[in-house]
Amino acid sequence: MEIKNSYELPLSKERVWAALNDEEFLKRSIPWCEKLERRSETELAAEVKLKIGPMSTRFTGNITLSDIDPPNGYTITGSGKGGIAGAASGSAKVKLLENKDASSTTLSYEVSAQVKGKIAQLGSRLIQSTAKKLSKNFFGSFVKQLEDMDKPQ
Amino acid sequence: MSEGIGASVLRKEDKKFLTGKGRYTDDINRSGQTHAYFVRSDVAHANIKSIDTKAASAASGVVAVYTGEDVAADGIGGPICGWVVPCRDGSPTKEPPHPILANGKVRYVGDHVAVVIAETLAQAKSAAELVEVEFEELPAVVDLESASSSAEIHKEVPDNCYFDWELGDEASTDKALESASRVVKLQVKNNRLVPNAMEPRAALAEYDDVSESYTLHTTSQNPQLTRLVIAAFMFQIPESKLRVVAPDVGGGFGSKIYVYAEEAVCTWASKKINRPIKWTADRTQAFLSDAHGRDHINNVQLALDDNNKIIGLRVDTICNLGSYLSAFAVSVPTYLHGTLLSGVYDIPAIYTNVKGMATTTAPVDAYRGAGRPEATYLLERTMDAAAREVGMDPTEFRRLNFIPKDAFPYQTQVALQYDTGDYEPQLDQAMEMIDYKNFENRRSEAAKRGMYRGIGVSTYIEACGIAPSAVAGALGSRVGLYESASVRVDPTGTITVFTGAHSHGQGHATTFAQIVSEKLGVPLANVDLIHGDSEKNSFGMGTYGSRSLAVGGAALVKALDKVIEKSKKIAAHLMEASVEDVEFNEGKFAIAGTDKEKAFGEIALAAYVPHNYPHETLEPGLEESAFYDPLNFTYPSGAHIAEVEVDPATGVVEVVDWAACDDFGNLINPMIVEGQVHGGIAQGIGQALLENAHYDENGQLLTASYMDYCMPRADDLPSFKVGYTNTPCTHNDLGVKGCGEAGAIASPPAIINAVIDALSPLGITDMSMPATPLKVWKAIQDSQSVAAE
Amino acid sequence: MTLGQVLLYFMLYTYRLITVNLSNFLTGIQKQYLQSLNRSSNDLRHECSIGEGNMGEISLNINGKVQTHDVGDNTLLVDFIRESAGLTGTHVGCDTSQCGACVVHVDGVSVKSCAMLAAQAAGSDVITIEGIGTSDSLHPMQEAFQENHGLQCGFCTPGMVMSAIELVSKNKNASEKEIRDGLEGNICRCTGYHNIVKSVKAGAEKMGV
Amino acid sequence: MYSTKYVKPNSTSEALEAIKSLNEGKFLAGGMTLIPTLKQRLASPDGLVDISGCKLDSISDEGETLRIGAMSRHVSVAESAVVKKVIPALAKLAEGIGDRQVRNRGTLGGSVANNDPSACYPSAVLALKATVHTNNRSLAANDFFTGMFETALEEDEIIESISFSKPINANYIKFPNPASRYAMVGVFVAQFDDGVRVAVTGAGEGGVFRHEEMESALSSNFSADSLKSINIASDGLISDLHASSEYRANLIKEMTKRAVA
Repeated sequence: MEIKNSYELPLSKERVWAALNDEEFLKRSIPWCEKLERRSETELAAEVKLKIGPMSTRFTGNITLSDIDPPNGYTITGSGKGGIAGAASGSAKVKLLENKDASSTTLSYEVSAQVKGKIAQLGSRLIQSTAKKLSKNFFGSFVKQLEDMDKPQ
Repeated sequence: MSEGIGASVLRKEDKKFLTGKGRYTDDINRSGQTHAYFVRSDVAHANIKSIDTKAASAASGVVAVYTGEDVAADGIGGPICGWVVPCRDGSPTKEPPHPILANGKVRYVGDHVAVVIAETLAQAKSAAELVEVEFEELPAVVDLESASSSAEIHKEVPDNCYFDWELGDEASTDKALESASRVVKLQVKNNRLVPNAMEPRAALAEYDDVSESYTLHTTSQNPQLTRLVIAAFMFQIPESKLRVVAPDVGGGFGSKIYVYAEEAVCTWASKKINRPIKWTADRTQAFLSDAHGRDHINNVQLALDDNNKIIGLRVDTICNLGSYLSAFAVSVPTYLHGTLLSGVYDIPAIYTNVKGMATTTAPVDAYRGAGRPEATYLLERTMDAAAREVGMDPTEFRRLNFIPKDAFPYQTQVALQYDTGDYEPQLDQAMEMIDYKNFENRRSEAAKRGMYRGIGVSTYIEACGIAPSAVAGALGSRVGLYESASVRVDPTGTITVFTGAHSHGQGHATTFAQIVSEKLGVPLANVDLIHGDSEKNSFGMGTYGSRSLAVGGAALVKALDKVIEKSKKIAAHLMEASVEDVEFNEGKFAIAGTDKEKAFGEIALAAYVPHNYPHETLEPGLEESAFYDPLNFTYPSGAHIAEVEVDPATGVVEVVDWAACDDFGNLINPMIVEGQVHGGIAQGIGQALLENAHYDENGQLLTASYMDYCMPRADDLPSFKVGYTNTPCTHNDLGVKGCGEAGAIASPPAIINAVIDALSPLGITDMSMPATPLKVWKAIQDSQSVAAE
Repeated sequence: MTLGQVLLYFMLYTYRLITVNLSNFLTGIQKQYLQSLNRSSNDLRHECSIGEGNMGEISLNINGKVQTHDVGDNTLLVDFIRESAGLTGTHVGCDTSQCGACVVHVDGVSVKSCAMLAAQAAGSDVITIEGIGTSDSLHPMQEAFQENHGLQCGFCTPGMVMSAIELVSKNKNASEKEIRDGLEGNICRCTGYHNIVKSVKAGAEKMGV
Repeated sequence: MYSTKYVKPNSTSEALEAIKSLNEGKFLAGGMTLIPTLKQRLASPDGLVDISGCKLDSISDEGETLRIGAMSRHVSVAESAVVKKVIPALAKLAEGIGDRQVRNRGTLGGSVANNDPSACYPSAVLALKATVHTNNRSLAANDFFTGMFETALEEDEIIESISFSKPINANYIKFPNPASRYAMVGVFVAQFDDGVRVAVTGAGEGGVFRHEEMESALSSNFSADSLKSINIASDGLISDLHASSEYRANLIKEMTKRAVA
C-alpha cells in the first residue's frame, strides 16, 4: 500500500529540515504520542496510544531516521509492538524541495505501512484508511506547527 | 415403512443434537483441569533469536510455559507425512522436520512458538502476552509462481520444491498436441480455502500416573490414526498407553484428519504437569493454523482432432503446500488429482507434471474433495473453452467425448480403472431437471430486465471409497486404507456396531444401523453404533474421501455375514437340521421345506445361554469382526448444471437454479445422501463465488475472521434440484460408491462456466474464482473499454 | 444469595408461570417458559450502584431455574451458560459474533450470547436450547429439523433452532426468501441450508403460529 | 477480555458520574462492536457503564421531527409504527443492519457514537438533517461526524436522542460487504422542500459524507436520470480486499440511482 501527499510551506528548506530533526516537533506531530526519547542521532524510542474506534492499544517501539540527506530529506520509519494486537510499522520517505522563490518549500512524502498479527487478521478493511489517516495527521500537524511558529506572535 | 437399505429413515443421532445434548470436546471438563494458550508467530518467516518466558512463568495462575527447546529435550517428534511420492529425477519427496513447537525458526503466521498453561484461560492469555519473542525476520514467500526463486524456507527443501512429480506418457501426449488440429490452452487457478468446520479444533489431554497412560479427547476425523501417529511416531510410547477419543465432532471437511501440534503439545504437557489440559481454538486461530485447502495453478493443453474428439491432454500444475508438509498434503495434488484427469472422457493420451511448493503460509492439505475438485475444475473449464472454440454446445461437446457406456471397465491413461458408469443419462436428466432446452428464452427474458443470465455444465467423476491399500501403498501411502467393523449381538438380540469410521455429521449411527436392520431383520431401534474411541473400536482409518460406507459399510457387511453364518450353525443345532438347509430371511432362521423357524433373538439368547449348544464345534457368544480392504476405488459421477444471473451494474452473481444428477450406486438412506449433496454444492458455490484465503505480500493472513472470509449464508444460496442415476459399484457388497464430496467437486466449474456463459455477449471468456462482485464488475468494465477501443 | 432467597424466587416464578397469559405457538412446559419471558423481571434484577467493582454474584433465570454464580464482570453470557451453568448446548463457533452458534433467547428475544456480558443479562430470563424441549417431547421446531434433515454435525443446530423459533414467531408465513434472509446471523457449513429452510417452514406450520 | 468493572446506572446523570469515577471508562450501549472488541483484548477499559437503564429508548413524533431515544434497539426502530409511518426509510435502514440478533441488541446511539465508516445509521443522521442531543448540547449532523470513528462527542458525553427531520421522500439502499454484511456502500437519499440530501456510508475514508454534486442534481430533478452525467470520483474512497475505490465509486452512483428509482 502506497500513500503519497505533499504540502507547500512558506519556509526555507533549512528551517523545515531543522524541524524534521527536532524531537519535540516530532513528538507533537505523532498522533497520540505519549513518549518520545532520543536514543541516538538516528533513533528515538516512542510510545503511542492508538485509538481506532473502540480499539485502544498502546504501541511501544522505535522511530529511526535513515537515508539522511540534509537538508533534502530522509526516511522516517516507525515500528511498534502493540502486544496482543500485533505490530505495525510505517515508513515515510520525506523529500524537501525548494521552490523557485526560495522562500517556500514543498514537503512531499510517500508512506508504506505494514501490519502484523491481530490487526492484520481482523482489521484488514481499516488498514489502508488508517495508514492514510495517521500519515495525514502526522504531516498535517507537523506542517501546522511550523506554520503557527511562523506567524507573528 | 422399511428401516433397511434404501429407506429415508430419520436420523437416530438427531435428538441429542437438537436438545443441546451433543457432547463435543469443548463440552467436556475434568476436575483440576488447566487451560493452554499458544503463543503464535505474528511474522511469516523468521529466525527466533530468543524467547523470554520468565515474566510469563511468574504471572498469576501460570502452571507452566514450554517452548520448542523443551519439546526437543524430551525427544518429542513432529507430525509425520503420511504419503510421499517419487520425483521425476528419482529423488524422494523432501520431508523437512515439523516440530510441534517452533525450534529456531517460524515459517508462517500462526506457527506455534510457545505454550502457556494456566489455571484459567484468561490467565493463560494474559501470560502469553508476556512471552517476549525476538525474531530476525526473513523474507516471506507468498507468491506461488515465484516461490522456487524466493527465500529458502527449509534447508532440506531446495528451491522450495517438496516434490516434482509426473504421471502419464509425456511423449505420446506431446505428439498428440503436435498433431492436433486444434490445441485449447487455458490457465486456471484454484483458490485457497479454509475448511471452516463450525466446531473449532479442541483438545482435552489427561495423564494417569498410575496406569502411566494418556487420554486425549480431540476433534478428529480419525482418532485411531491420531493415536498411532502421536504414540508411535511422536512420543515413541506403546500405543496402548494412549487412548484417543473423538466424541461428537462438529464437522471436519478434511481439516480434522491430521494430527496437529496443539493436541500433541497438550498431551505431552499433561504428563509434565500431571494435570488435565484443555485447549480450544478460537476462530482466528483456526483460520491461521487449520490446514487450508486447494491453491493450485494449472496450465492445461487439450488436443482435438478434426472431429472435435479429444486426442490428448497435458496439465502442468504447481501447487502451494505451505510451510510444512501436512499428513496427506502430498497425495492431494498427485494421486487424488493427476489420476482423475481423464474425467468422464475417453482421452487416449494424458500427461501431467505437478510441482509441490513450500511457502510461508499455513500448511495446505485435503479439503472436501481433495484433488478431485481441482482436476474437475481444470477439466470442465477446459471442456467449455474447447466447446466455445469449436462452436459446439458444451453439452454436445461433452457427449461426443464421454467414455461410452459399453467401454466399462475403462482403463484411463492415468492409472485408474473405472468399474462402472453411464454418463449420458446423467446429463440428460440434469438437463431435463433445469429445462436446458428453453434456456435461451430465460436468457432473453433476463436481458429485458438488464441482467445477464448464463448456464453452466459440469460433468465430473471422482475416485473415492479410499482406498485399496495395495494401490495406495504402491503410490506412496504409508498407511493402509481398509476399514474395520465389529458386530456385538447382545443376549436379547440387540446389537452394537463398532466401526473404525468416524461420523461428524454424516449420520453413520443411522446408515450403519440400516445396514444391520436390512441384513439381520432387527428394528433400527435395537442397533447402536460406537465410533471414535481407540479403546473401544478396532483400528480403523476414519472418515474422509467418501469412504465410510464404501469401505466401512462393506466391512460391516462382512462382519454381519459372519454373524449370520454362525447363527445359522446355532439355528441348525437348535432345530436339529443341517446347516445347508437353514435359510435366513427377515430376521428368521427357517429350515427349508418345514415350518420350523427361530427368530434372530432366540439364536442370540442361545449363544449367550448355551444350555443347548453345539459346544464341540462352536464357541458361545455372538460377536464378529471384519476388516475390509477394497479392490478398487469407487467412481461416483454426475452432471451438475448451474444457472446464474449477473447484475452488470454491481457485478453480483446470483445462483438462480441448480440441477444435480449423480450416480452414487445404491443409496442406503436417500435423505442423508441428498443432504450430503446439498452441503457439497454449497461449499462449491462458496469456493466459486465467495471464499478466498488471502495472504498479503508479507505473509499476513488478511481473511482471518468471518468479517473478511466470506462464508456462504442461507441468503447466498438457492434451493437445489437433486436426482440420481444408478450403476451399482461392482466390487463392494452394497453396490455403493460414496456421496460426501460430489457436490464440492462438481459445482465450482458449473458456476464459473455459467458466469462466463452469462458474460459471453460481452466477449468475456475467463473468470477466476471466487467470482466476487468486484471481480465480475471489473471484467465487465474492462470488456467495455476493450469494446470502445 | 441465600438458599431462602433462591426458594423464594422459585415460588415467585412458579406463581408467574401459572398466571401468565400463554400464547399459542409452543407446546407444553416450553411454551410456558418462553411466554414467561415477557414478564418484567425487576424482582430478580441485580442492582448495581455506581463505582462498584467486580460485582461477584450474578443471577440469571436460565430455562426456568435461577442460577447464581460468582463470576467476574467481564464474563460473557455464553461462558456463564456453558461454564457456570454447565449448559453446553450453546456453542461458540467464532470470535466476531457472526456465526450464531451461541444464539439464546434473553427476555424473549434472540441474542448472540457471545456478544453480551452475563452482567448485562443479570436478572433476565434466558432460554437455551436445553430449555425448549426434551428428547421425549421435542419442541415443534426441533421436530421439524429432525423430520427434514435440517442438521448434520449438529454444532450450529442449537443456535439455528433458537433463531428459527424467533423468526417464525415474528413472521408466521415467512417465504423461502424471508427465511433465508432471517437466518443471516447463523452460519452452517454442512447442510447448504436447503433442508434448514425446509425445516423452518415445517416448524412454522407445526407451531401453528 | 481483560478484567473490568460493570455498572448499570439508572439515569444519564448517574452514568456521567460513573464514567468520571473511572480512568478509562467506556459507555456500553448495545455492545455489538464494543464487546467483540473487548473479547479480542483490543481495548482495556477499567469500567463499562451500561446505559441501557437510563431510559433513553422512547420514540416520539414531535411534529417537524421524529425523535428517537439513543438506546432504541434497531429492532424497535424497524418495527416502530411511528417510524414506519413518518420516515419509513429509517425503519428500512434499521431492518437491514447486521442480522436479527444484532438488531435485537444494537442501538441507534451506539452506532452513531462509534461512527464506524461502514455503519448504516450515520448516513441517515446526515441525510435527514438530524440533530444529535447529548446530555449537555445539541449538535447538527453536519458538525457531529468528524472523521473515521470520530465524532464531536467528548469522552464523558452521552447521546440521549436524535431528532430526524421529516423528509418528503427518502430511501436507503445498502450494498453489503459479502462477508461481514456491513455496508460496503450505503446511500441515504432524503428529499426536503429546500433540496435533496445524499449521504454515503461504507465508502469514505473519513467515514460518512454527503455527495453535493448528486444532491444538487437530484434537487433540480429527483430521478435516476439526473445522475447520468455525474462522475463519482474515487479519491478518498476506501479500498480494501472486497472493493477497490473505483468499484465503490460505481456502487455509490448505482445505489443512489436505486434509491431514487
